[in-house]
Amino acid sequence: MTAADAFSRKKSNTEARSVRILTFKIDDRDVSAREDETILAVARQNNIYIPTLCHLDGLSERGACRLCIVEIKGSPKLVPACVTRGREGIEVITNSERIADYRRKILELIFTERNHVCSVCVSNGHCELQQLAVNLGMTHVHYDYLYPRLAIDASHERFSLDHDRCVLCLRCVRVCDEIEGAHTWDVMKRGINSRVITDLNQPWGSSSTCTGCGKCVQVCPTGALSEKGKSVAEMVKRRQFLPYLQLMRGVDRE
Amino acid sequence: MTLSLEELQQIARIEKDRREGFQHRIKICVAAGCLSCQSATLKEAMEKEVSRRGMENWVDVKGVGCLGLCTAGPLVFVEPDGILYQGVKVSDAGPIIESLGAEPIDALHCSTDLPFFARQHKVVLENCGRIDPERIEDYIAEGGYYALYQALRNMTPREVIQEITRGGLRGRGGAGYPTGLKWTTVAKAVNATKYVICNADEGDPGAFMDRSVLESDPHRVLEGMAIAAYAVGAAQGFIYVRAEYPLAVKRLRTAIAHAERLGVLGNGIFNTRFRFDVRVRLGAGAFVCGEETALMASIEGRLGKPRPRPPYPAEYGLWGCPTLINNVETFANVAPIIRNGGAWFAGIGTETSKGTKVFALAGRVNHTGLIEVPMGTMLRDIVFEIGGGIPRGGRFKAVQTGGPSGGCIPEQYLDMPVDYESLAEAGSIMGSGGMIIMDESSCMVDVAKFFMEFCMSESCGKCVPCRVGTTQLYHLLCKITSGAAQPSDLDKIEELCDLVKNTALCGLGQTAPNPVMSTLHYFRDEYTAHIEDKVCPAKACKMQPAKEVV
Amino acid sequence: MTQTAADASQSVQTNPKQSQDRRWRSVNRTIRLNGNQPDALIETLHAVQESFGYIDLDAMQYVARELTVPLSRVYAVATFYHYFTLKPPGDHTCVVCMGTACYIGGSTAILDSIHEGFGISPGETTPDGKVSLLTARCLGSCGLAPAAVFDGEVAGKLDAATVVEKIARWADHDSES
Amino acid sequence: MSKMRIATTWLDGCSGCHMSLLDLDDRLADMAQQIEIVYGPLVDALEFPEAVDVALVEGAVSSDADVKKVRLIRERSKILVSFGDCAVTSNVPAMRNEFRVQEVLQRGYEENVSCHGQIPGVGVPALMPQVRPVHEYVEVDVFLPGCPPPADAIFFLLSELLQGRIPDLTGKSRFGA
Repeated sequence: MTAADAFSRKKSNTEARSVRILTFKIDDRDVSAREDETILAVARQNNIYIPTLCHLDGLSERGACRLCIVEIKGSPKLVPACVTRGREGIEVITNSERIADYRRKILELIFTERNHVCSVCVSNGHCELQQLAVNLGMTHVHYDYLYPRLAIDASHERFSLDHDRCVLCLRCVRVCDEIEGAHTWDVMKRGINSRVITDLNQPWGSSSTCTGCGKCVQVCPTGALSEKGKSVAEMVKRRQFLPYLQLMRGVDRE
Repeated sequence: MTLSLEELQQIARIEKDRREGFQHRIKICVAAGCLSCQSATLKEAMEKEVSRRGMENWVDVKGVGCLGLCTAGPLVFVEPDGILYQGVKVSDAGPIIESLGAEPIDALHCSTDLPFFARQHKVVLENCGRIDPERIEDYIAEGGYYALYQALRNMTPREVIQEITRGGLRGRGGAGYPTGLKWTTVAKAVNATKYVICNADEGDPGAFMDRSVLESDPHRVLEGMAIAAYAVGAAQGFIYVRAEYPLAVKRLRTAIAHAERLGVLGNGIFNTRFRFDVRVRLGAGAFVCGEETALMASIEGRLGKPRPRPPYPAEYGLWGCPTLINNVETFANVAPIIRNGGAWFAGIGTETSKGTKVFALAGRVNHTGLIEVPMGTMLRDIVFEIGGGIPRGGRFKAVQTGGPSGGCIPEQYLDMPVDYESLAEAGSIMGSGGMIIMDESSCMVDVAKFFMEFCMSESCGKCVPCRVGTTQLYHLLCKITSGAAQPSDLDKIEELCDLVKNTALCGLGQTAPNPVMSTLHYFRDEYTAHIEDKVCPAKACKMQPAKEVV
Repeated sequence: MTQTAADASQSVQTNPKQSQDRRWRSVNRTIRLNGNQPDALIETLHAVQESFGYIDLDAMQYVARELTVPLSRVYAVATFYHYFTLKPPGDHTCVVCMGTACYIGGSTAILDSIHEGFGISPGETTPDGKVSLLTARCLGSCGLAPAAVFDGEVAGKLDAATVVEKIARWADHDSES
Repeated sequence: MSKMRIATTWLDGCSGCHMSLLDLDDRLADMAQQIEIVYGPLVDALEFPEAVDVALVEGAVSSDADVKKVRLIRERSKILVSFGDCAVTSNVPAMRNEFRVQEVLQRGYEENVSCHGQIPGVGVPALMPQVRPVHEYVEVDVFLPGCPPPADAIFFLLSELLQGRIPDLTGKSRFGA
């Protein structure tokens, strides 16, 4: 649960249970929203596209990939739509030239960080990162690639982990902690050296806490986590379980 | 047990009488700077000399906190004669004792008329170098804990905040947020449990004022925290201090134990219903934990990674409770403001920046050490008067303020008053108060690279712009300093600076490009010299142009 | 969990909780004082490092169990914070300050000459396990730049030759004894 | 109207992009009225000619010969197209970048051969330390990603160029394809 969620929940518990309805503008369109809804959620309800990567419906927000940044008229600061709530009367701009430019560059940075070789990736054609490049009109990367030397962990009998494709969105960490409750995943070190790990940075197959549920694989946006024995064409991520579990979390919230 | 005003005054009186009982008092600096020049051994030798002569009853030898002029350590101060000795060796202990009451030893004498001492105005450091940091009585004798008594017994929490607001105190940790406003927000938050946190995770390389205050006058910080806790309605405080400062940690723990024993911390302080406990939490070597939300995560035992704000800590902080976070120097200003009044404090400094500021002078300057000057003091005065100018006839080039979030200020700004606004205008920030002076031997690209390496390895790795952006910037700067860069790389640097500044998640990331941007702004020719002519004007970089394929 | 400090892993086998080893007792004291709360993770890791000089996998496992913190979180925290080390240190440690003042005062040259003389870079220990080289962000001894810590003692106004000589004394002295 | 002079070339890549070009089939024949292929693996020309209108560069820059070649192409061409993933991203050839050149050669020419392993040294271009995309060496005017780029995208590219426009390839192709 994000701090923002917890805070608004606490507020609504202590204050009167009435949720205010706000009206504001997104890209010149009038929208109405509950005060506890994020700009991203409202935009999606109104079919306004805001790119995201670390966000996934049903998991807590991190506000970390920065692809969903939007402008609020009159403020020089850009805000991440996934964790920012609407306010009465504001004008949100989701697609200015400035934002499009920043998003493309952020995406380029992600591509330089690891060795994303789409052509030989198990998720080729089903990858959110690959699709983002198309959506954001990123035809090439003008920063130097970093070419880190990374390993593959194929020790698990059903799944494998390829750090070269990992974008550190930490969806795996969150789904494992928040939904499966195993907290097998976490991220070690920091900065550019950050890596997702299982247990005490040991081979996934030897993890004592992994339940083998595979949720991490299904939420992974790229080919970093994949199912073994599946061809590229078959490697479609199935997230049908998330809305259901999200509903349970909603019940929990009431 | 609770303490009454009479008892507090009595402790002060006894301590003062004890001091009066000595004809001579020898104060030896035992803060980290002088300790690394063997001042602990010196203190032992001095004590031995005194007892050998049987003078224990009229000569008092005590270890005190930082005397400021670290470059000349170990420092010894003799009272009541007011003589300061510098560079004192163990073998000097005897002669100094001999000279008591007679002529001072010329060879060791350090004039306190030097601008280094005369130009300072001490508020935060008023007790540093005067009291024994390990004796609470010494602090009380200097009026310690009287402000807490005042606040608890004669003021409402609201009045306390009003006084702070009237003083115009602004956060000394970097951004300069008005302290009164911060306190008001936390005070207004409705919650049974609230916390007060002292941010002592002084991570800026080149800043050591917080360490000095904690090592030299820890009770001042505790008192400030207790007053803050009373003002905002908190009962529990944490001091988050770097594990790299073992001496500060030790003295803080001692101070807390003494304060608890005396009853100025704990239950029913000064016979009121107010209670306040303080715990020390150790940092573990992560600069990003200076950021409020990361710091709280770290106190909770988790990874010190910032989270998006809002909600701000004042509403949703430690364990979800409203939390007040101020830095060491900010808390150190609280007791004097309560004691002397906000109007007194507001009388020091400039229109928008009130009070004094402690700076750590270091780098290519004659007098390195800790200084405290009124806000608005001219930069030139700090560097050339107090700092004594550039050693070996060198030429001033720039002063770096604000650490990895700050910038380099060139010569043309020397006549600028040092306050929050002027520094920001010059492309830097006040930061926590590190001032590194650089002369012609420093390469500005290399300095920018140094800070970028710092930001890169201190990046928590959560958001993409900071995690990858700082790495890319560092690589580009390496290319420049090794002579392998092309002109287009400079465009990439500027573009990345803009990107990271505007899209990173937390303050660390957003300010990481500052050292690059400011050096690029003022010293662009140095960058182009590296790129186009493949030379480092300061001769600091080892240029090895890449082998060209022809 | 192979070649960790032999005595430490031995005491794990005899269950650190009941261990009479004063190092484990100190760790257990920290855990107890904090009521086995998960938020004492960093404090506890500090206690482990202070007792054993480093944090090995067995210790992490024990801490995770005692504080009911997931294993991966313990590893994450132990590697996020640079103060913690997972490798046993050498008999002697030299910490070179890389703060701004020391950097412009020439600490890079000091590191270079240590590398030249002893073949170790920051974070490494000589093959004989005698000397570990570390760097610090800032010792706060900027007035004495460049500074370094030799086995816990800060020394300032250093130059490359002095540092190399000090380290050489460690290396030689111990080989004779 | 004179025909558009097109050159195609193939650096470190698999020729897949050229295959995709051939997949234009009869559209290629239709276009023959307007274009002339003056250089490339598909035609018989020894030296890269002067005054080329459009150069399609397939493959990443991997050896010193590639560097020379791509610079010459840039010099002699009005529009340079990074043609396919290897040229745009360095793609599969760059997978060797995680290793040192010597390691790669040993693996390829000694360890993985059944007999008489030998690293070729004479008469072959020297490998650059890292494989890099084309735009890191020369300015690129159009990027056409894809492994390979689909024939339709190539057709669109050429049609637009024939119309004197720099094409907007958004949505026409993607990395990996």
